[in-house]
Amino acid sequence: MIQAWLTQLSQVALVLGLAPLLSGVTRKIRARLLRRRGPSVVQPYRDLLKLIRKETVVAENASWLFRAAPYAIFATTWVAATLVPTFATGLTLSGAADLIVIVALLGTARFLLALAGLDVGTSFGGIGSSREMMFASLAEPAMLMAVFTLSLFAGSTQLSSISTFMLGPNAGLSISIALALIALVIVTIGENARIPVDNPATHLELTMVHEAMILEYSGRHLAVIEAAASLKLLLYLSLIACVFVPWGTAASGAGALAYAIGLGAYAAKLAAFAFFLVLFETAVAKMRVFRVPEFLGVALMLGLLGTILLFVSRVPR
Amino acid sequence: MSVSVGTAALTGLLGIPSLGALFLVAIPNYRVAAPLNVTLCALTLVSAASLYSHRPEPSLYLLVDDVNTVFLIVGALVGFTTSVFSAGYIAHELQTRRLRLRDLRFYHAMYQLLMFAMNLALVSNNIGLMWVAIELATLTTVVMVGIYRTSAALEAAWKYFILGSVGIALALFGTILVYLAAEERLGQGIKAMAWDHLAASSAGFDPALLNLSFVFLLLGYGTKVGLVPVHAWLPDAHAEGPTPISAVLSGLLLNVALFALLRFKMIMAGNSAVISPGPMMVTMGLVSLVFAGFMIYRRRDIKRMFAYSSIEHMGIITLAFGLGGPVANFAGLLQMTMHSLTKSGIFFGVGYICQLEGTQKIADIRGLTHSQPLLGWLLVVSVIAIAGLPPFGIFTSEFLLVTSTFARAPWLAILLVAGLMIAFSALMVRLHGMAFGATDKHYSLAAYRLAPMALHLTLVAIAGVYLPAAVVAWFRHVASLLG
Amino acid sequence: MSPLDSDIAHLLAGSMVLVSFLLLYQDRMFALLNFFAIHACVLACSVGWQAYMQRAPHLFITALIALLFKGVIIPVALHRIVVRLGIHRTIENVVNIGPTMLFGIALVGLSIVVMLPVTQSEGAFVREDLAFALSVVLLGFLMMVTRRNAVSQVIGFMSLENGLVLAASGARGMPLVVEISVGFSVLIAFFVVGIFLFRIRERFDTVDLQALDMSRGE
Amino acid sequence: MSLASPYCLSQLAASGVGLLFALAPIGIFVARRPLGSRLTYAACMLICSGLAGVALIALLTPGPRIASIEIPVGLPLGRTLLGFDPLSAAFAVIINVTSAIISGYAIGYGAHAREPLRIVPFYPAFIAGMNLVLLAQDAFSFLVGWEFMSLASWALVVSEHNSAENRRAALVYLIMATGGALALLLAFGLLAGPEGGYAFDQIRRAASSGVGSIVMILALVGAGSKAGLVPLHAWLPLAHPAAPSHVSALMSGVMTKVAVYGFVRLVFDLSGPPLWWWSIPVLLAAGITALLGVLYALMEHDLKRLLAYHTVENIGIIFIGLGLSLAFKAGGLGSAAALALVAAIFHVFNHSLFKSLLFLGSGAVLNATGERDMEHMGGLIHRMPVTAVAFLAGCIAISALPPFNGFVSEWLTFQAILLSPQLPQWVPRLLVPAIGATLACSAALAAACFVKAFGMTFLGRPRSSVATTAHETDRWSRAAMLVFAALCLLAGVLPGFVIDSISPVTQMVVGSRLTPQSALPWFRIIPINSARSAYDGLLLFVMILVATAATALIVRRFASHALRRSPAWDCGFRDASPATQYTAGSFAQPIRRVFGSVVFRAREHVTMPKPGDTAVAKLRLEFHDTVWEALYLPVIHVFEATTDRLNKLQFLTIRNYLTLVFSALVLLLIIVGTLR
Repeated sequence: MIQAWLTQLSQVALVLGLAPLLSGVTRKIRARLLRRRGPSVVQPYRDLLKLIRKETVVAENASWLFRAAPYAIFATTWVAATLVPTFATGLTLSGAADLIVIVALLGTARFLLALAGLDVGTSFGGIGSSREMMFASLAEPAMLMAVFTLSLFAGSTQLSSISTFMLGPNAGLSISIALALIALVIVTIGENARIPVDNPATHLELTMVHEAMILEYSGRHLAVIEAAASLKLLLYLSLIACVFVPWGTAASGAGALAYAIGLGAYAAKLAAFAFFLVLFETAVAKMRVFRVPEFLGVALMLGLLGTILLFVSRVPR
Repeated sequence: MSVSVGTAALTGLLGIPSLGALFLVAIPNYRVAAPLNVTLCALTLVSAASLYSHRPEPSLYLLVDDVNTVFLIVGALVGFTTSVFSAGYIAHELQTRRLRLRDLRFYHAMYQLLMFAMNLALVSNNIGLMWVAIELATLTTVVMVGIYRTSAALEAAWKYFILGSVGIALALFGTILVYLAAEERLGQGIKAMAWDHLAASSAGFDPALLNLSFVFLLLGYGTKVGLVPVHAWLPDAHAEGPTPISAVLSGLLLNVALFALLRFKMIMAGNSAVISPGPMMVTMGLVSLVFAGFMIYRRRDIKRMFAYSSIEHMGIITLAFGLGGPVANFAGLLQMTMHSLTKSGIFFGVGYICQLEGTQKIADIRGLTHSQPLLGWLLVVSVIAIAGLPPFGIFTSEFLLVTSTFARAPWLAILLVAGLMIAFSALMVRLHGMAFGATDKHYSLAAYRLAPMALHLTLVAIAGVYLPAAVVAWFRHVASLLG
Repeated sequence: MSPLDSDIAHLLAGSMVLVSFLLLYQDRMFALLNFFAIHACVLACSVGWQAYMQRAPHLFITALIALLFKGVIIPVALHRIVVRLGIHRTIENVVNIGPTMLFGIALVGLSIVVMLPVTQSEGAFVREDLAFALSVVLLGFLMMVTRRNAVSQVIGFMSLENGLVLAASGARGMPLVVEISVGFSVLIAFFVVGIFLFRIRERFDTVDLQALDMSRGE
Repeated sequence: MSLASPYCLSQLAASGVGLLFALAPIGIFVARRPLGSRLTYAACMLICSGLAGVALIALLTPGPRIASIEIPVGLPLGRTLLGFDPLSAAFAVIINVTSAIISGYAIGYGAHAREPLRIVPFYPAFIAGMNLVLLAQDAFSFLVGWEFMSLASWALVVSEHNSAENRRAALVYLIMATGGALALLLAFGLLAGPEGGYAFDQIRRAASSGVGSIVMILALVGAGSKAGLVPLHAWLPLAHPAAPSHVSALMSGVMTKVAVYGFVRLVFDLSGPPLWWWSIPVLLAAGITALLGVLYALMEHDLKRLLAYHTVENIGIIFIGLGLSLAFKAGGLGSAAALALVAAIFHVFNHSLFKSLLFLGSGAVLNATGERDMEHMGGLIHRMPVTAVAFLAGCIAISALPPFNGFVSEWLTFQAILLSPQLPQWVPRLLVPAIGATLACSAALAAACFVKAFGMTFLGRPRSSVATTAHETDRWSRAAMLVFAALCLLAGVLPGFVIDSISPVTQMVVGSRLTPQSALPWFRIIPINSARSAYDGLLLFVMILVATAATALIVRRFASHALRRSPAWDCGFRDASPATQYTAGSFAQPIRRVFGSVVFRAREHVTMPKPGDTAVAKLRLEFHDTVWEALYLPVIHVFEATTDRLNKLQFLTIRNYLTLVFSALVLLLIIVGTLR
């Protein structure tokens, strides 16, 4: 019992600790691919600390919502990230929520973020919120359709169950799963403000989305929001890892060795995904805003196609 | 005892209005004449009501049975309340000089004469006598419609007169044919025109003659009922005459003509070889309903609009009776009673509206619920009642009619519902314009003058919620008689 | 009754149909009035014959009314009205004479067809008589429909009503025939007086009903 | 006889409804004084609370269910039966709880009415009508209640009759409501059969699925039009906003639920065992409704109309659940049917809570600013803090975001959708995932829509002078909104109790129920089995709270406490006027570009003056209500054309009329001659 809770707590801490590192790693890889030296991989930690120590400037007409939102966004994202199996499945709290809940929790965070973007009443905040919600209106269903495919495939919406099923003998190769994977990847790119959709590194560009929303934030609020953003990226990569490459993940209560293996495997998967993600990012160019819906629409269509193909190809259980 | 009371009541029913007419024609002062008119109507109502429990012996000329008592009591009631309304109404007409004192003398006499004619038509056992009575009723209303002597009123009266005369002629031909059919069986003479004998022995009549007769009777009396396509006199007569007469026309005269039709339908029902009159009545009823619905929508004159609504309802009632069977007949009877009360109530309201606003044009009437709230809301509620929404009696009857029709003839029910829908929408479009909207006018109208309208509405509402068991039993019995 | 009796009744009824046809194509006012007088006289004869045949003296009253009122008074009154209104030249026909006549013949055919199934227990008498009466009614109606002028419409209506009286008198032993014929006379009087009143009050320049219709209420 | 006996409960409920009816005429006399109207609303609140209590007892008491009482009024040829069975009791709880709170709001809000006489008497009548529909155990009283509900709400819609727009709304509403009621009338006619068995138990006994199919279609039309299913929704976005806000809340939050009840009653309960294809029209209509409803809402800048369109969307979600349940029931999958039905009724409950809350909030805003147009609002969070909090809770709940209640019912619906591979027929099996996709889309769009609604109304800077001078609403209103917000959260974190309360309904209607949920650890809900799916709202809520608290504590512990207020930075564009903010229109623009160009044929026409020209640049938006134009306008045109043509018959000459009579005569003679 206590051990289970400890494992759970370690997961809670792990995602929190690892998230900035993941950002650091992606930036580093990106820099290298662009033949720059790039900052150290721990630079995000330094940034966060720096921001936290800075004076916070809040717009005069900002309401309580503006100040409370970062914490709520961070907390929801954190909870969602905690619920995704990383190195082990079947953790204590994982029964509290399934994949749909995780998608919805991210939705809550996005909702609050969009509101925060509107709170000060600037044109940039509005642009960001408006476009974010437009992207989400396609990305979220796309993700849900991918979730549907997986759930129907595995007969469950619980991530642990899906992961276990994927490891098991019943999971074969299926075109639906491939479609779901592609859809999920596209959603990951779209939702985390990665390159063809958004550029996390720019300001003052009319096409920016995420950065526009948090333009008014500074100091500790900004730190919390940045942390939440990196947690979100971690969450998505963990999700893909847990479902599509479940190998090495420890079963619940499997013992310290298994956990250690799981941890190692998890780290390796993350690193690999980060590499591929950045590779893709460096290879493509930023899209115009109104091309993005088409991009995300593809994900939605693929997700739906995956689900329907599943209905056609599989005997219902 | 009961029989002699019944005879007295019957005598009163016919004697009071006929003698009253003679008196009234002699009284020049309308301040005396109007109350007298009310009193006479009240006495007639008492006579009619006492017929409910006391029936006189049937004779070859007169007959009081369960069927016509319904019509008699409803008619006498509406006649009474209308006379109350009329007393207030004509005073205003006199003030505005639309009518002169001499006209009023004539008007009151004619009013009583009309009551007499209608009562006579209802209690007559002789189909010839009935015909004469209905002709008399037509003629009296013709002159009443023309009483304003405006060109429009004269035109309406003229139209009514010509179409009515043709209708009367057709009905007479039908009556002669019925006599001919009966004469072989019942022998020559008065017996072959007595309705109770006809109904009892119609099984042996020549079906071909009966068929032919019903065509003429349907068109002839149908003209009086206002069935499409022989309805043309009705809207104009309602619109151009004095409003009390519109109320009496809609609430009474149409019923009387329908009653005549029903009497003949009952004769037909006794003979199995005839073409069933049902489909003919159903078709005409349906056509009237749908057509009137469309016409309501285009009306610009408030009284004409409600006249078309009367056509619509007569269509529904004819359809119900044409359909037959205990439920549909019950629904038809209920609808007829409720329509009489509601529509005459509406005309009371319309009368005041036209007097207050000084116009009959719908477009010029707006915001009534603001300018005269009581009158406005009474109108709204009445129109809701006439449109067949609960908690009013017409909803009950339409509920019964539609549900029973759908189980028997689904397509018919769908057409019926479509017709109801059209009429409803049209009425509501016009009602909205009149009852609501911004206006800064305020009218004063003593509340007691709206009492007849409120009374009718209350009765209809009560009937919609709770119909006493005695009435239900009575109506069921009548419905079973109607076949 | 003898076959001759019914043959005469038959002949009279048939001649009423014939006169109805003659009425139908008259296009002059005075001729129309004259033919109507003839129509009424034939009716009077027919009713009188029925009265004699059925031994029903009250029918003589009806015959008398037909003769005096419709055969004399009304035509004379209408004659004066026509003169006063100045419409004694021609009658406007709405439909051409030819089709009207054809239609009239079709109507007579229709009346015979609908009367055919009537049982013949009483002999041909009632049935044929009724068919003729119905024809007269329908032809009168047709006249009302095809004529525009109020005076000719009145005549149409009266010929229609003559058909009714013919039928009523043919129905043996029918009560109230006299009352009915009186009632109709009242109606017709109304009719004529109505036309006259409109003229006198000068509310309408013409008794042409089409013009009268112009003042409708909406 | 105990107080909880079904018979006694039915009597209590019937007398409650009677009291409400009696309150209506009383309202006429007392409405003139503010105290009178307050007391009337208070009485409504009390009676509704009582009714809710009675219904809850009726719902949760095991034992013989239907104990109708017969009352001596009503249909002359039938019997009037009133009483609760689990289905009606469940809906009665929902509508009376909501109505009670709304009445509480009205105690304060109703005092602002300009013409209380046009509102106060109809308000109790409206609630009474809805309750009568639920209590009715026979067709006649059902329809009387139904029409009464329409009529009373129509009167309330037309209460502000001076605006032509409202009059039109009321008219369209009344006509469509009556059309729907006539469809139901036909349905009952078919069910009652030629013998006229109007009582529900008679109908159930005589049920044959031969007529069931037509009844289902008629119910879909009749109840669907009342509920607002596309394309029969046209009246809804007109009428709901036109009424005073507490009435809008009743109409959107409560009345549409009565319509759902009508559908469930007719299709699930009365028309016998379903056929497999019944679910298809329901699901199709529901999917289209969900998607179109939210898209319409997104295009709308009128706050109340936005909410009304959102009701359309939610009705779509509810009907998705109902359609699924129908499909499962027809396929013999009892527990899946129960799950889908639970999802639907749960959503009914949820929607009645948050939609009422949102309408009440919009009422508070309307009262404070006199504006319904969001383009004139902004920054109200500062001046109306309590309203803002409650409204925000409503927004989160309606956007189906955890931990609020809207999410739970949507989650349950998704779970039901995921069971669809078990269906025996191909068509629904392929249709259901597509419906799932529309549901997902509409949920995401709803979130966008409510970001817009809340953001434009409460956040940002005031866009008009009225928004700067707005004031917080009165105590009663605030309390009512907070109660709603609390209930939304409560139903979201403790869904097990709600599900268990719905179980008697599923037991009655689809013959199966979910396993008891409320006894599970941590109040978790596990609709099928724990390996498949589970949701723990309470735990999640606690986790979020703990995580938020932890973050806040950590930041507070380590971070700099320095905080400075300064003008907004906005990338350096200082002191811009509030007009430079994003507006509701600009917020929706991306979504309009993506979806609207197809669905609404939306086009933007930009007139840009040449450089140097000082003329104003203009943006004109072309926008089509496709459903109205494709379905309603043609009907109206045909109607107009027909009346035009027929109207000539009013102006014929007498001779023409005679010709009509003559032709009728000849025609009938020919018929008689040929028929023999």
